[in-house]
Amino acid sequence: MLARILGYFFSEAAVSLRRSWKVSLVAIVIIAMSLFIGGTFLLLTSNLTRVVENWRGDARIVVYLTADKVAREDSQVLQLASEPPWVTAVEEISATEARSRFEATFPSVRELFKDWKEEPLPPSLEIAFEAEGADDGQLDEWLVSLRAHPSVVMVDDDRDWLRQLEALIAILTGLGAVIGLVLLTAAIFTIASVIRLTAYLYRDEIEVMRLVGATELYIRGPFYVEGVVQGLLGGLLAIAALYGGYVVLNPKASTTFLGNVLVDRFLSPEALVFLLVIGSVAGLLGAVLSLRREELGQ
Amino acid sequence: MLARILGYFFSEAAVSLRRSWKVSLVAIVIIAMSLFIGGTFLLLTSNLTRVVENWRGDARIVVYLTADKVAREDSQVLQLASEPPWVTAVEEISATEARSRFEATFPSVRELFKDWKEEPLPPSLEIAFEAEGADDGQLDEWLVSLRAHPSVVMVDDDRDWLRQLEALIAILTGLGAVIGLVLLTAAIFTIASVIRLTAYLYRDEIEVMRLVGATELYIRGPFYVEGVVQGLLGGLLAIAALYGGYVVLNPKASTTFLGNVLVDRFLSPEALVFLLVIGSVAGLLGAVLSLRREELGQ
Amino acid sequence: MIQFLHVGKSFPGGRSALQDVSFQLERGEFAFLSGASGAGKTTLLKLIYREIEPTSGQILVNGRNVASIPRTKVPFLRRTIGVVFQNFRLISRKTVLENVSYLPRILGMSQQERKRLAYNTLRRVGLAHRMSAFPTELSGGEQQRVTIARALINRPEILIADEPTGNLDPELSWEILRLFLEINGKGTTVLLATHEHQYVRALGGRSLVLERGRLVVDEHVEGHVGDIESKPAEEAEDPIQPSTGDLM
Amino acid sequence: MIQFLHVGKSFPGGRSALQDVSFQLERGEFAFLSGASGAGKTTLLKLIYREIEPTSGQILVNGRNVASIPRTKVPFLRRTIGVVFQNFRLISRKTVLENVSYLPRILGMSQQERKRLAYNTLRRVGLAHRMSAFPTELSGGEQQRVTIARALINRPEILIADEPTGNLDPELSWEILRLFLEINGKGTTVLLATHEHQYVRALGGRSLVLERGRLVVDEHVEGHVGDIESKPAEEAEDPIQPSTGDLM
Ligand SMILES: Nc1ncnc2c1ncn2[C@@H]1O[C@H](COP(=O)(O)OP(=O)(O)OP(=O)(O)O)[C@@H](O)[C@H]1O
Ligand SMILES: Nc1ncnc2c1ncn2[C@@H]1O[C@H](COP(=O)(O)OP(=O)(O)OP(=O)(O)O)[C@@H](O)[C@H]1O
Ligand SMILES: [Mg+2]
Ligand SMILES: [Mg+2]
Repeated sequence: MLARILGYFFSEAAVSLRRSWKVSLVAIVIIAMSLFIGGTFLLLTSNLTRVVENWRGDARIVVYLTADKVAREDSQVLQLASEPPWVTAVEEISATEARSRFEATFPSVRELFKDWKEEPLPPSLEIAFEAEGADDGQLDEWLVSLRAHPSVVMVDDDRDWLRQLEALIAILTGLGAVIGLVLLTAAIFTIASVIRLTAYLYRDEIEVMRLVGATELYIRGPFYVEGVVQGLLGGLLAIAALYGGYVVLNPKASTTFLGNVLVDRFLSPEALVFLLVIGSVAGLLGAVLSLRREELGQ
Repeated sequence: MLARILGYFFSEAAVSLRRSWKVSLVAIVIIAMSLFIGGTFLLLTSNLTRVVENWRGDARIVVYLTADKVAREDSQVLQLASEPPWVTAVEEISATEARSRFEATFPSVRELFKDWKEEPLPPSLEIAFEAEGADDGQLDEWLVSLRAHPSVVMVDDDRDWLRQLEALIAILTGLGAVIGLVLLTAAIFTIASVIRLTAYLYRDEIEVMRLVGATELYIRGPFYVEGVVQGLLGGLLAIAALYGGYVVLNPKASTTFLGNVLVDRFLSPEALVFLLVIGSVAGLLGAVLSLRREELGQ
Repeated sequence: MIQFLHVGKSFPGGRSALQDVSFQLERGEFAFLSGASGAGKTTLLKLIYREIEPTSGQILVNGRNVASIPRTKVPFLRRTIGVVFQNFRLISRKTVLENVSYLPRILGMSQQERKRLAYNTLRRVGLAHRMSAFPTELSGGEQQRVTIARALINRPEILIADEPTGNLDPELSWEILRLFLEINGKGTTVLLATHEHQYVRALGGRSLVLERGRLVVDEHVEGHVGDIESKPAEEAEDPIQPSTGDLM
Repeated sequence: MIQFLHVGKSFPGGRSALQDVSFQLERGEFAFLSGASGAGKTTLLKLIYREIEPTSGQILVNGRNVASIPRTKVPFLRRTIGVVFQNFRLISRKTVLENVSYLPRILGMSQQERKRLAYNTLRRVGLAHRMSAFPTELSGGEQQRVTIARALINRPEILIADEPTGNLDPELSWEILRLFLEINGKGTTVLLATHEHQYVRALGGRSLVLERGRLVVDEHVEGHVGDIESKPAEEAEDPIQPSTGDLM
């Protein structure tokens, strides 16, 4: 019984798609366009999020040591620094290394240090840690004990910067979500509009079916299936277009930092499935919305 | 004669818009959505471009001086620095000022300088210039003469950085143009699709007009006017939505650097007119495209 | 059984199309509904299969109050009623075969069965050779006959025919009427709206006449059955144009 | 003047609707075109105002070869021909008034003139009181009369009427025929496709009969004008239902 009805829906939808392929094509292309725009954002934000995640992993606490520290004291500091379970790595940076790093970062001022006899920068320890592992209280306590150590000049806590970065990510994610949602709503609305126009186009046909004794199930089923199929085809088209765009842009983009950040990797399989699902759901939703108002009787 | 025909077009279009307002609304909202998306990009890129332009204006050449320079020599350098016509301003930065600036920029390392007796940074001259005023040859020559001066330690030329920034702007502008063009094409296609569906919806009507003896001018005119009016209304709706979004987002965005950069100012009147024109042209184009294939006879 | 009890129908604009119409048709009756253009014939018929609802009065079809049937059950009422619409109402994106066999299809009949049934029904109206044509490729009279075939295919309990011969030549018209009589003979109640007074005179049966929305005549007319038998033979040898060969 | 020279028409599917049709109608003639359903009447008429083009042969209308008229000039041909379409073809988004006065409007007639003209024409078909209704709010016969009014409003040189009384009661039908006769009397060539043999017998005139796409009869029939005059009086006092008051 169910198989028969589904068979009916699919064959009716297939016949309709074939006989009115021009109208269907319009619907499919509009769905594809909506999903293409949405997918572009998905591509950009997913790459951006990935980059930001990397930055987050790079966050460090830097402990500057007095230049005249003795080895024993140093290893004491080292132990203090490595103690907490959330610390994942501690790297020792000598004064020489600190200077060469600084010079590498700011090549334009390297000449400033040329004539100095003593090293301009102190040696330091860079501590990598898992931000999730520690609560703020424990971390602060530990920082205080580090700062109190006599051979420590200063502790530079990346967390301030990290917090700002996290706020930025939150804003970006929020903005992305808002833009994505707006675009998705726009896409669904567009699709619904097109399907509503299509249903309007076939309103006489629908009315005849009703008058001849078809139940709503039989009238709407094929339109729903048609909506889903159009959505799926639209999704596939959008993915093809996105991939095309990615292949064309990627080699050019990778020559610049920003481009590299934005279009480094293509969408994950999950994201692709997500696009297809969104397309189908939008197609279905469009069909449901557009047929909702088609009430009995006129 | 022309007035009569135009009057006919407008009154027919008005009647049609009124009697089929549901279908028209769908078309208008789709146009509005396309323009809204396009407008959002316009808003973001115009703000971004403005910020980048400001940065470009801030580009400086920094001349680091020896710490033990005498006043006479200094004024000699000062004169050499101010000489070329493209130099717009020369600011003297004393060693103390340089340090306080550095500390303000990198507050986390301020403790490093605490115990130093001599100033860690040399005094300098910051030279603002018009990049357009000088050709590269003249500028390079001048830089060489500055570097040769005995009391100059080093000359830091922002132009390297500026060139990179300009490349970045070019990429961004290109990207914006490409995305904008894609979106605009998408919008026009969407609009054309909707108008084609609408024309398809009214194909019987159009055929009757033909059979009764109407020339193409009389048949198409009202549809063209309808397309333009729908495009205009869609444009107005998009501007309203953009302004609404701007008003809502602006106070929130201004608390973050990025937000501030992106939604600082609303679109210029020219940009608004541009959106309206695009809307009308798209509406007209949609009507033209959709009626193009409606050939005589069937 | 169709029963109208003081039925009135006014359209939104305030136009009254029917006023205080009461009559009763028994199961298996053959009735003519006549009246001038705009008298309310189509309106009356639409009320029976609930395309529209009355503004006053009650309508009973097979003992059920049509107005009180829940919306989701209306299709089941309609499946028992075959309707020949005045304006045909064919689905232009479906072929003749698909149009005619639409109801059998959703009732679950197999494709082969459906095709056989549609072929037989279309043959009765002389259109078996046009099964794969689309309605727009048919002449006016051919479209009308497709509509008739669609109304008959499911052997409805009630047949409602609104001006079913308006686009047919007299020979074909008589043939269609003979078809209706035959179906009526098998138990189907027939209600036929028509302008052709001659049909009533020839066939006889119940005659309902509307005048500006009021039922002014409700009588039984004696038919001259000879007319039906002689009429077509008089003017054409083979009333139904033979199919031009290309079947199925 | 309408002239067909060995005209043939086959449709894309390969169906031949007309074969080797030749005849000539003089200016001011009144001709009947009859034939069974599907004989090719509508196809023949469509060729005259170039809704379709012939696959062979030549068609001359007022001395011009219809097939060779450039596309942009076709509207001007059509403006001289009033057509009553078999399937009405009213614009459903326009009111009766707008439908009827569409051509006068694009010809630049003032609104007042148009309204007066439309009112007078609609009055002739008994529909002056429904001027602001939309086609979907009209009965079948009312829609048909709107179509007739639209064909007549511009005093065409040629009137083509395809089954114009299929949805009208006999009284109204005779009234419409009388209208056509009157217009014919003022010089309009009339070509009327119909199934009603009685019209030909009563009115007389040129009679063309099609059979499966071939012209099998082309003769002049003597009319019994008494029939026309007596027919309506016999059966109805006032053939055209009076308008119910609410004019304009
Ligand atoms: N939807 C509607 N809105 C307003 N008036 C309507 C509507 N439908 C029908 N009418 C009016 O109701 C009256 C009766 O219409 P109906 O279609 O029942 O006539 P009819 O007897 O079938 O006429 P015909 O023989 O011409 O088909 C007509 O005057 C018509 O104009
Ligand atoms: N577009 C088309 N494609 C294919 N065949 C067609 C097309 N239009 C008409 N025909 C066929 O051509 C033949 C003549 O059609 P036409 O409409 O001229 O008949 P008619 O004489 O007007 O009949 P009726 O009295 O039923 O209106 C019919 O068999 C019809 O099926
Ligand atoms: Mg009717
Ligand atoms: Mg015909």
